[in-house]
Amino acid sequence: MIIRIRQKQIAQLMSNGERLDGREFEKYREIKLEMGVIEKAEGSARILLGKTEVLVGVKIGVGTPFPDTPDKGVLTVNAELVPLASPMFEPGPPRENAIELARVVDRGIRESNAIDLEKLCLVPGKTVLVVFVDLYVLNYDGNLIDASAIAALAALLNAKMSKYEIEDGEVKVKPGYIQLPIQNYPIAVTFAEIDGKLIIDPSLEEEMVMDARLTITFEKDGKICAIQKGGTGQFTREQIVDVVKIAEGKSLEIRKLVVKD
Amino acid sequence: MIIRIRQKQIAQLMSNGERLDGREFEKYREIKLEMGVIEKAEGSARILLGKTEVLVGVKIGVGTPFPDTPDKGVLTVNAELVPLASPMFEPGPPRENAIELARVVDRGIRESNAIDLEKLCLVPGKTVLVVFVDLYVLNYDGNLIDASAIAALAALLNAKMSKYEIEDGEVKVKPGYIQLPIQNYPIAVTFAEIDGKLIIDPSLEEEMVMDARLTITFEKDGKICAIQKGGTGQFTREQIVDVVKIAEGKSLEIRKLVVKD
Amino acid sequence: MIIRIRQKQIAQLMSNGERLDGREFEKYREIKLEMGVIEKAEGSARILLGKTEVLVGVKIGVGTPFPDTPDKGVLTVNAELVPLASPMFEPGPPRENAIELARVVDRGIRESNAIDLEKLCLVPGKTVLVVFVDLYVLNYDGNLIDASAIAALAALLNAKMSKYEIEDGEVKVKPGYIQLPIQNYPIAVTFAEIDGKLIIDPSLEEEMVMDARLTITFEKDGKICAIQKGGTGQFTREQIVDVVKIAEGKSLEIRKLVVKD
Amino acid sequence: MPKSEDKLIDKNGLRIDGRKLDELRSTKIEVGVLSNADGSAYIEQGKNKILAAFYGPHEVHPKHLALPDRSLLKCRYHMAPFSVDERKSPAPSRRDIELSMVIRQALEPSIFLEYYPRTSIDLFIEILQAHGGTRCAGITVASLALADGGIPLRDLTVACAAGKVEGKLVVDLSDDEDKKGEADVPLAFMPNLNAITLLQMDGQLTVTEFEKVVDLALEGCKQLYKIQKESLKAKYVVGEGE
Amino acid sequence: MPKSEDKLIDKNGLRIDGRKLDELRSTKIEVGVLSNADGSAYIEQGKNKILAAFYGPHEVHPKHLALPDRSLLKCRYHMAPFSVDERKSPAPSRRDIELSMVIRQALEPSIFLEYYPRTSIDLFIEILQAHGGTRCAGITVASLALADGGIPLRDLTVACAAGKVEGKLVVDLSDDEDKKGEADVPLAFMPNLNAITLLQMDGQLTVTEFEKVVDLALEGCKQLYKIQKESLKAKYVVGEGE
Amino acid sequence: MPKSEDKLIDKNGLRIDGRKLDELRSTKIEVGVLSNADGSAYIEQGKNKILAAFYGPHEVHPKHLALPDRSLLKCRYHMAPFSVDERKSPAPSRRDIELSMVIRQALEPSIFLEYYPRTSIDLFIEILQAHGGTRCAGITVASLALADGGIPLRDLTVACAAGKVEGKLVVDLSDDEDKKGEADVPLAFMPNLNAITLLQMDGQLTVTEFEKVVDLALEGCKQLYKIQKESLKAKYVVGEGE
Repeated sequence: MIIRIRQKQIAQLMSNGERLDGREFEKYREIKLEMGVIEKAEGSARILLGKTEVLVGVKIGVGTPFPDTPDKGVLTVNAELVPLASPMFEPGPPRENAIELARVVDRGIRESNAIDLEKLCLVPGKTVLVVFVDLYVLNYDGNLIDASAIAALAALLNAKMSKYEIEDGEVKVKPGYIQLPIQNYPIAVTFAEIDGKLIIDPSLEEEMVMDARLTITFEKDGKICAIQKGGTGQFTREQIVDVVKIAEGKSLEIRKLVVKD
Repeated sequence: MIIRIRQKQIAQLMSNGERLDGREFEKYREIKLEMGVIEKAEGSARILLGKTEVLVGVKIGVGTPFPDTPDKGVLTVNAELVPLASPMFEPGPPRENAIELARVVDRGIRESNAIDLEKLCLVPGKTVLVVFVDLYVLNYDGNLIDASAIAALAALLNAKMSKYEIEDGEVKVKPGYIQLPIQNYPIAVTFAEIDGKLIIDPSLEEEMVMDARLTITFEKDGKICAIQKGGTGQFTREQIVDVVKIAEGKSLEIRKLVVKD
Repeated sequence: MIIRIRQKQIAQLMSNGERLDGREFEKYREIKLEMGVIEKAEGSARILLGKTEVLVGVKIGVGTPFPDTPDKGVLTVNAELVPLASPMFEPGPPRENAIELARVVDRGIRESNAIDLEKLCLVPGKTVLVVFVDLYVLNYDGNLIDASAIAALAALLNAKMSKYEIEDGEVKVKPGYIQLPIQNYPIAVTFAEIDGKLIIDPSLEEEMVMDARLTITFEKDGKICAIQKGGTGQFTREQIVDVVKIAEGKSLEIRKLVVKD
Repeated sequence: MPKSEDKLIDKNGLRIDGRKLDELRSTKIEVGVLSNADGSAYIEQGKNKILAAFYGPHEVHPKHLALPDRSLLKCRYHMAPFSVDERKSPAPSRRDIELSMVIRQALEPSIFLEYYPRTSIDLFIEILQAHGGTRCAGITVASLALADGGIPLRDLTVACAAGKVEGKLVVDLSDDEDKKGEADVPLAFMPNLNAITLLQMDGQLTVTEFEKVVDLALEGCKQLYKIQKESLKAKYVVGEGE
Repeated sequence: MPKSEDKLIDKNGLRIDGRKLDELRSTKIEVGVLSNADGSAYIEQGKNKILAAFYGPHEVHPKHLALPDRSLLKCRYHMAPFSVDERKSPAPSRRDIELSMVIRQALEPSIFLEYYPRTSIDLFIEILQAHGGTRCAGITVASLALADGGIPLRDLTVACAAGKVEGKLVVDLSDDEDKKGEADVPLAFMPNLNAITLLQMDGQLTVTEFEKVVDLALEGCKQLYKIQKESLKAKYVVGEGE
Repeated sequence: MPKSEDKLIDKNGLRIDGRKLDELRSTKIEVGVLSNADGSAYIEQGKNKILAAFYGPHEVHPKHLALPDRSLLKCRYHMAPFSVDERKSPAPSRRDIELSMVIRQALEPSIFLEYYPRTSIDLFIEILQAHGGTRCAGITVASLALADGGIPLRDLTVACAAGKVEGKLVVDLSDDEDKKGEADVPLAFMPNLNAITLLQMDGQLTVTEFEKVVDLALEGCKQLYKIQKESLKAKYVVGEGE
């Protein structure tokens, strides 16, 4: 019931072109990004997107490749919605929201070939490097996908890994570190649909009343590399085409915050 | 309460030698059997026993033998009572009914040596073929054991496997397929006891009111190779001896439906 | 409420220097210890500490070492509070009480170097012996830690293991048995604090009303090798110092029951 | 960029299963195939073989999940262990959990859930054989299972993927095309309401390509919608025209 | 067909543990061995060492499992990790779950569950050492635990296996005989009611052999029944005859 | 006995991170760092980085866990997968479960739980980076999170370890000292109440050494207590002295 009332208020505001927190429809909240915050991780980044706070750690280990990609390293993205981040989160194994979050971020990284996985192969079919990207949500105030995707890219760019060599069939660690080979920079841009109108970077209050969500991820050359519609609402073909165009421009702006030339 | 009333009706009918669906006490429902229905599986069969419907798929993979049978392949039978099959089934890991079903079907196949497991050994103690028999119940209308056992035998008879060879200690797949080596044809025959009387192939309504259940599995030479009493009722020695004799004859009839000479 | 009343009764008694079962504050219940009760286990012991009954079995298997101790065998202590032991225990994976019990007993054995783990290494970094110590609680009447620790030490002293050798990189079992190499004898001594007073070896009724628990484990040379405070109460520095001194003497007495010179 | 040497599209512009670029796989649907479920349907789309059925609306367990103003739609996408090349463990994978969620969200807008407050509708989609596009075929057949069971719907929901394979835009990708192709866009649609209720994408497409792919997928949906309606007619309108 | 070179039966017709074909293993039973449980008993049958105990009748958790007309019997067959040659993981195996079920079904007919509606009786069987025939010995000792706790019984339930080893029909198979023999038929029985409440079979037997094996098992049950009753007498009738 | 060739204490009596034997690691605390939680705090103690926050007092789920006379304190000690050298699986280990319990027991005596019967307080301690002594630092920061959220406390709880490294008694062991040293004694304390609420020990110490180690840990606690109070002041007493 409370949600219904809130929905009306927000829709009312939006019909006047306004949002609860005073933002324009196509404006992100302030993004604060800090890299290298966890020294024990090979790479790390902490993002504040408004009050949404996500910490991403990258760990690199030795493992076996998937049978169908014997000459490539392995990428594993995992999300934890730890319960201190929100009264809505509960301890325990990841549920569908955490799984969706991890998989959408994974898709952006994977489909844009952001990591040059072929460089992570040590012995084809036997031994490769495994890149664990752990999304750790510390405060939930809406739009976890964009915040996590940005922080994940930043953590990957921040990641240094040991030099590995194979000697007599055994993995040896050599002195020194090299950069994790990153060759693309996927950026996710998320919209919420409320009462037929589309706003970017929804806050938690906006997410609570939204009908549907649409995330478009762009790679550095302006191609779309992942899309995810969420929520139980619907879009028209025209809405989608519009959203894609706005998202394309936004992705350029955000990429500049993460990737310094 | 409703079950009590139903039990009285069914017992009443049975005292007149009748069953709810008009069958004689020792008569199976119609059996429809279709083989090779899942092209991706090495073997498959779908059975309709009245309205009870079970799909069985056989998959063959490479694995390690059990330590106490280093020169034999491995047989694994698994049953899933998927929730679309009945309002009584719930999602999640198999419970005792599914486990019993799998283990009774497994016992018939295993104790009759239906699969020549020694032919599935590639490197003794190291590498053998693993035969997965998955019982997939699609509609539950009673007597899952017999339906599953028949379909499992049919799926095994239907199964073709790749030719494997060991080269330099590695498993290689050769072109072509061969029949899975089947050397016996176990058939399970199940009775329900209601109000002291024994009926074959109980329907769901009969199972709901039965006191006990007895399944006897016969191998091709007429030997018993597995027995399972179910339910919280009881049998006398004489009832068991009688049931075994009837079941022996029935197993011959049913085996003809599955194994064509 | 009932616990409150019981607590008053017990505190009342204790203010007169008495306990429910008539024991002195620093007196253990009768200890009955039987070794070699499970012939299938490499070592075993059954203890009765008053009515508390614990069966400990030691199994020895072949496994891989931990990466940071490549030349040492592995010790694994596990506790099961099986539900026949108490109406408070439930089936299922170990909960925090069982985990604490196992870890406190483990710590005493591990920190005193009771097992000469270096003698359990077969191939450094690859193959070692694994010692499983399973604490199996059969009747719970208080002070599971001391009872389990005593029985675990007795079971280790009772343990005989096969002679293993490495031939061509494979583990071979030779004829004959040797003693598991035990080089220290940790003894745990537990106190309960009730209403500011400290009593040794609390019974279940005393545990139900105690404020806090303190376990000190001594190794054979009189050094402390493990401590665990339990319960939601508190201790002063002085109480702890006092308890440690009493426990030291008690550990000598109890050690004589287990280790025969 | 194609990930394999095998040609997925031949010099005549035909795909490995002989289809034209804008041609759907052969699709057969049967409605009302299971006797226990409250509604059920079965689809074969190419080599995909999928069964959908539901129970409900009925009481919710556990009760505290019940919604005061509408029915709770639950959905489980589940693959039989023998449905894929390598035997699949019966435990739900992370992919299974995500697909269960997006399928539920694709179907929810079509259902008058508000007619049945405090109840649940439990929908099960069983993939008996998988060969690419199972989430779309699962939505298509699940919508018919709901219709079969008399659940009031705003429209049927129909789903179809389109994508890019060896530089060509194609509709209704099969397993090989999905795995080796450049992009895959599954989409669910309610034709009468002009509403897209599922949209995902894997791979890489320019914005222009993406728009064309969406149109291909929508066209596929419209064709499948006809087959959906015929399958209902075949069950419910014996011996007469629409 | 024997599965090993080792002879399980020697030329004098004696079994590896020295028993005759129709001879039970040495069996000791003690009733009322645990102080917390509402009833308990302990059996050593050959090298099997098994403890059974129960709590109840008491309130059911969770409540919705309660039965309006009788007590709910729960049963857990559980093996200690050190009870077998290779350490057993404490998590219940599929075998454990099946045995828990058939043991429960074997005992239920003996209990006047209708005396205690809306309650549960929670029975636990702990296999401390296993050496063949633990499900039967578990039933035999569990029935005594129930009797020890004053649960009203129609009759004691007693269980014994018989089978075929190296061509001979034998009673009460030990571990080696079970593993290497040709057939094993565990059976539970209520002697005064002439009721068989557990019957399973592994292996191969002709119909004629099977009938003889059932009779051997029944005969074994009758002998164990005497030991059961003596164990109750030893606990409850101190210093006088029956 | 030292377990490694590396010297943990140099000839000048300084530890590998340059500290004196009785010197704490550099410690920074910030109170009130998360906007959603009802109270929160963050600590950096050496390389440890730990966040604590709680929700409550609120209704208990499931209800039957509620206590009639006080609030139920729940506590979860949890390590981020990237907090340690080898990636840690997110599933709770046995160590995590034990630490969650002893931390809860260390904090309970400080809280007026009796003010909030039938409710629960859910406390979460997230180890973002671990470098020795996380349980102590976790207690220190969790107590501040409770204070930040206005939970009435008898005293702040503060925790610090002391132990023995290469024959010397030292305070506040870092990761290397903990792993390679001879003994580690974590201790929690309420200074104003003179109450020790957590005490554990690993390693080997004579009784005399143990007493000295306890005193070192208590001294460490007293120093950290000052930092705790200053961190509260920094949040709540802007621009004035105590």
